[in-house]
Amino acid sequence: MSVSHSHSAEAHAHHELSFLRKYIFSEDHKIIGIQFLFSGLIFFLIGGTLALLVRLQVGFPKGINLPWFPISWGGRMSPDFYAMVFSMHATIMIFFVIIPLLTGAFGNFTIPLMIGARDMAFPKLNMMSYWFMWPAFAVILSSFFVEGGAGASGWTSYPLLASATMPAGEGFHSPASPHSGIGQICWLVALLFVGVSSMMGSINYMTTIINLRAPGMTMFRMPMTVWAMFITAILQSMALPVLTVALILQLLDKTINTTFFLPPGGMAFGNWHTGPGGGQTLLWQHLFWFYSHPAVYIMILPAMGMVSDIISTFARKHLFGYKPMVLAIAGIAGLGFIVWGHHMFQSGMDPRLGTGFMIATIMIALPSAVKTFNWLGTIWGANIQYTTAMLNALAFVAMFVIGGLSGIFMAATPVDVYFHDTYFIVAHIHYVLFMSSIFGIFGGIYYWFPKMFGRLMNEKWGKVHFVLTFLFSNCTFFPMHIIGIAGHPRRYYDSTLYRFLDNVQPLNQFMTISAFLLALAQIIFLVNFFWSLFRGAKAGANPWHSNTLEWTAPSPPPHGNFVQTPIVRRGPYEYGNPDMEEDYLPQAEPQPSGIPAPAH
Amino acid sequence: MQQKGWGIFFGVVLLAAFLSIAVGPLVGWWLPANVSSFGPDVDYLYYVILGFTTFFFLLTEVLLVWAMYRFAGRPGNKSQYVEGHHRLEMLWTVVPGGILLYIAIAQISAWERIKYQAKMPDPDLVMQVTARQWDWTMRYADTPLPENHRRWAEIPNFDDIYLPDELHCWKGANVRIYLKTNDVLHSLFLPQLRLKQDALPGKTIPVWFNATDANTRFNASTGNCEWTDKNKEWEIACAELCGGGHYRMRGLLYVHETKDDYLNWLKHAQKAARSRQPEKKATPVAAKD
Amino acid sequence: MTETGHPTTHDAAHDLRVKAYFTVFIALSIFTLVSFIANEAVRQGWIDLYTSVTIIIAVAVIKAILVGLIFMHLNFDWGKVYFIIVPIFILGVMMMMVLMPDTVIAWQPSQNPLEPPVSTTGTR
Amino acid sequence: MTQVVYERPQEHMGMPLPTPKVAMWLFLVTEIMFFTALIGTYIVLRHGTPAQSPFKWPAPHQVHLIEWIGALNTFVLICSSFTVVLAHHAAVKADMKKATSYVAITLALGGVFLGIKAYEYNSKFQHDILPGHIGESLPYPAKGGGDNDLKAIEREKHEHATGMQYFHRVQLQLEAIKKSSIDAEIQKECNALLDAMTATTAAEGQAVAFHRPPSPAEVGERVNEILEKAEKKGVTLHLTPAIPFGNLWASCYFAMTGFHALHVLGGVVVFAIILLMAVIGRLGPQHSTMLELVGLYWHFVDIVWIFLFPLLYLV
Ligand code: HEA
Ligand code: HEA
Ligand code: CUA
Ligand SMILES: [Cu+2]
Repeated sequence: MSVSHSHSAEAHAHHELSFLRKYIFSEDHKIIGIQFLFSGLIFFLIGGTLALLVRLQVGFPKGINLPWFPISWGGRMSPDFYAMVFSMHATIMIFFVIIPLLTGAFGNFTIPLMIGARDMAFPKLNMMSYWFMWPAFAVILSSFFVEGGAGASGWTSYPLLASATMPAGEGFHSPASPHSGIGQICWLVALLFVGVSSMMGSINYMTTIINLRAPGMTMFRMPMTVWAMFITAILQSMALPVLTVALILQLLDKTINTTFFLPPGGMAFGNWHTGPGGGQTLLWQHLFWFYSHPAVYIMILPAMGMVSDIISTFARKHLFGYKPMVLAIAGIAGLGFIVWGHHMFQSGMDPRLGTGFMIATIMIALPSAVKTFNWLGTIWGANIQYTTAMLNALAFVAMFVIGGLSGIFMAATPVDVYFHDTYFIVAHIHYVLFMSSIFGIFGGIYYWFPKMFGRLMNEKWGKVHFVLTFLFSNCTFFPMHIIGIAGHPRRYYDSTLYRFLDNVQPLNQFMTISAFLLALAQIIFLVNFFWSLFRGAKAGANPWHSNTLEWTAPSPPPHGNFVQTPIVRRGPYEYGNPDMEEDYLPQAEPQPSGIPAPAH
Repeated sequence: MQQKGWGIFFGVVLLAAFLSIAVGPLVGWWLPANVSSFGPDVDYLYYVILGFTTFFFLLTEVLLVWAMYRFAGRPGNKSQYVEGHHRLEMLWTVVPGGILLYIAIAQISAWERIKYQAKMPDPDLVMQVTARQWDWTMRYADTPLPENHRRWAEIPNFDDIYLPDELHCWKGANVRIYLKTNDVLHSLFLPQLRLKQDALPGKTIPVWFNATDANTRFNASTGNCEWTDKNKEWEIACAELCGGGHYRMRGLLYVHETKDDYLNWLKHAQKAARSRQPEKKATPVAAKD
Repeated sequence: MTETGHPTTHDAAHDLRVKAYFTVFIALSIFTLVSFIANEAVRQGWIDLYTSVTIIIAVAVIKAILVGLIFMHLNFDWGKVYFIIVPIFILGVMMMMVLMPDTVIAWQPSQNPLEPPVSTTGTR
Repeated sequence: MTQVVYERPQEHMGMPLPTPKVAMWLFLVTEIMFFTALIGTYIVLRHGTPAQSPFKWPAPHQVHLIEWIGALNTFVLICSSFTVVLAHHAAVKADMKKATSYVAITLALGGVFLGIKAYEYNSKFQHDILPGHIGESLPYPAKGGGDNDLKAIEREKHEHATGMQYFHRVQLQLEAIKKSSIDAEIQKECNALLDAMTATTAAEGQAVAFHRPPSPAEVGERVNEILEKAEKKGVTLHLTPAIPFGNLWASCYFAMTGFHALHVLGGVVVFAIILLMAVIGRLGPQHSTMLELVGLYWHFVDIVWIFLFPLLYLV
């Protein structure tokens, strides 16, 4: 305890905190992370249930009537309701599940532990960033019950569908879509709160990583998870303000009659005119995608980082090409800022811009390729231990390749002319978001659960869950490529109107059935999660024989994390050193005598 | 050995996925027939990308599955101790980099051909398509190619013909559409023509196509256009969310065999339109070629 | 590794700094006047619009740089924070540049009610 | 290969900057992006409008924007930037009294800025130059013949309702003016306009046969004339002018200056808190970093204004 270092000062002796301060309004990054985790999982259920409604409608647009199925159901939801359901499905999944889980839960939990800090740089700010989610939770949930229902303009909320409303004073009944009145305002407000929350989080993460690393933890000794979180935070801090502006402008358009996104002369809906205009409809798309394309990398980079750590740990092998991996993340982030136009190839944007955006977009596959091959390099010649966490991480790699490769089709402008807004894109979305990010999240949960709660999750049921999820998610989403190739447009309430889609309708039914089985499989996860929370086998400090710093702290770590500030002596991936008996060498372990330190 | 089973499991699922797309063309789960002059470009590029992606799909997934099988852990075993490999790193940066660059550059000319306004061919037939919630309104001039068509797109003539959801043209004609919308965003999607373009409020966007196959014949006795082939009922869809009726903005594409057939239909349509508006004194129409 | 803390405290250096602050303040005031005059000059027809716009924008940039360098201590801290500032400027400038052509030279506006009724341009 | 092993760890791993300062700069990054997006929006919208008069972006005088007031405000902010940097300087020298007084001056200057802003806003409200109010895309009566007639008809159809919104707004305002008492001549003109307008709504049964109702465009023209006259006489009239792109202008103006003013307000609140700390004697030299951070923020707000002023008032 004689470290002369200022940050290790254990001067603040912690007196007992009340339950409220300890678990609810906690400033402890671990508790906040866990709060984010629970919120995210709850919203995953809500978003997933909405997805099932989507599938129900798309698979059986005329009601269910199957010879082999006991229940027949003639009910139909209304097209407007359908639009609301998929819009809220995507909004919830992206802004209330993936982002809180990846950056909120794992970012909070892992960053200070992995760099050997006692806590975040600004614990109060950290707490606020969680509590700023709550107005968002409340608003987005209550928006289902407001007049007209929740927003229904897709998660992209393009004007004018989203922003056309009656002039102020005449109520918010939009002639464009019944849900783009108050529901849309709720959507905007909720996203504003999420944005502010993420912004606070990202500033906190960056500061923590820049300034609070434990002694010896140089930038290039940080685990990939921390690198990924760091670069994600940079992305967020640079991209989010733009979304904030866009949201505010749309909010102003809808409430005080500004005309940022309304075209000149206003627009005519039947007999009814919007007010004056003069703005640019495309401007919203530019501002939105300027955020939302980097956002899709915000939604995958942390998962990539986590997966790198998990794979290296369970392959019992040094991560292949650590520096290239870091550079690849940085490259993805950098390129990610100049490709937003690929969502707008067919939007009426100047086609010459399309050419530029296309080249940038296709080149972004390069850093992704580096990552993919390095993961393969990591398991090559490894000694793989198939824990559930590892399986999920490997599934991430396998599925990310599929999702990424389908991105190339859409990045190619002429091919995107055909594929834009078809189910091919829905397939892409779910391969990169559900089957990459969510598998990464599952992997992370299985991996850090013992550190979070001091108990292990049940491996057997974990594997059952994994097998079923892997199987049924492929059954659910892979055929989307096929119906996309056949031209099935997305956001379609009923595709049976179209002759050219006749022969893919059976696939739609197949996907719906798989989606329900997929949902059932998630119940296993839930049960396992809560059962293990209370009944799981007790985990020691380092159940996986992992190298990174968090495993030197007790499980679960106390407030302040480390009994003694760790001193970092090497990189995080010293597995399988042939000179040693053990196949791992934690970052903070003193150099064993007789083992030569790596070169330099 | 149970550990090895995981590699096999991954392999089976991935193989099934691969096969499902491979059998797609055999059972009709594939691109719809292509009848556009630039369609072959699009399809060709699609196949180029499909080729490269299939290759990389197989490469990465086979390596993954094989590694999962081969390097499944055994107690007491140890992994190889390598931190990286500079040459390999270069290899898998440069090779995909080159391929990607090729893919990117290969796209440019087709994209220019399809969308660049300066490269659009001079039209033989001009019409204006206006989207609204939730149908398409096609406006035809009394002649396929009105003088100063750019201006005609802005200023309608009295004797223009308005038709909901029916797009007529003839085989081989360079069709120029001036796309507009009255309300929200819509997107004109013609799957068989490999054409898609959003309609922007406040803007007029030119799009063009040239159909290489016909599907309809005008029957003067009934006054209807009849499909020449039951399987060639080509449809127009809307591909940009535009509210509750987005899914039912269905239109039909009528490609006439010859220009004369088209003109016959046009004359008929004109007459029908005029008889629908008796209050308007028929302006003399000369269907000049 | 030097320890952190606020800028080094030498009295002489300080007075120099106050002088610098004051100079910058005067410069900023003068620049404001310059841009105001440049604007007025167009109205009087002394210089054309583009010259004045150039002057005004240039003056604004110079002012911002002065404030950043001297008031925000970037001349001291630049080496420590440039990695935060440089990317954001690249990004910001790039964003505006990419946005510009799209909305400015995109498709001709249709029946733009705001264009003068008599102007009818022929085919493109 | 990539792992560097130090047996003796380094002391401090982070940047040679205090943590709060790093955080402040990162916060400023988000702020820079925020205003970049706003200014970018403005530039794009503005350049997306036609360049020929009379349908170009409104000139400052059309929207009652007075350049020298903006310049004055710029000067006020520059002064406050100067004082805040002096406050920090004094705090570093541990001269808390001086620091406090500089903070007080800064606070006052911030207040002046907001006051001037409020005065400006007030004049916009008085002239009804508000988003969604101004008559801008008014259907124009056909000039010339032939195709232009057709074009006018099409345009008229397209914007009739928009124009009518403006029409009704003006009608209500004129009725209010009728009830009030202002300069007789102007009142007369207003009444004449109102009469002309209401003749349309009187419609059936009355002898309005030779009374063609003015189109919204004509109403707009006459309103502008009346306003001009009133301006000369120094009469404030609550009438919505017709300005091409006025709504877009008002949208941008209020969004940009509004968010800037909010930032100023935030700074003012912080200065007030600092002052309060000084009053109760809790401000000491240990707060010099804090003062520097507040200064950073304040200078940033100043820089934003340095750009907003020319963009909105001059260029
Ligand atoms: C986590 C989220 C995520 C990720 C990582 C990505 C990654 C990529 N995306 Fe995706 N994308 C989305 C989420 C994501 N996307 C979402 C949500 C949408 C829909 C939004 C909406 O409209 O609702 C979308 C839409 C979308 C579009 C718009 C389509 C349209 O609307 O018309 C495009 C077009 O270019 C695109 C491209 C790409 C590309 C090129 C990548 C690349 O980064 C992928 C790179 C990876 C690989 C290529 C695989 C690994 C590499 C190799 C094995 C090497 C060898 C490969 C080759 C040589 C080809 N995406
Ligand atoms: C992280 C992002 C994410 C995730 C995880 C998912 C998950 C799922 N998505 Fe989603 N989706 C999007 C993001 C995501 N989606 C986006 C961005 C869009 C575009 C929207 C737009 O166009 O604007 C979209 C659109 C979209 C569509 C297209 C709608 C259309 O265009 O018409 C479909 C259709 O099948 C779909 C289905 C599903 C399904 C079946 C799941 C399943 O994987 C969900 C499985 C999970 C669960 C089911 C939760 C577990 C539930 C329980 C344990 C409780 C059990 C409950 C019951 C049995 C009732 N999604
Ligand atoms: Cu029209 Cu979708
Ligand atoms: Cu994208």
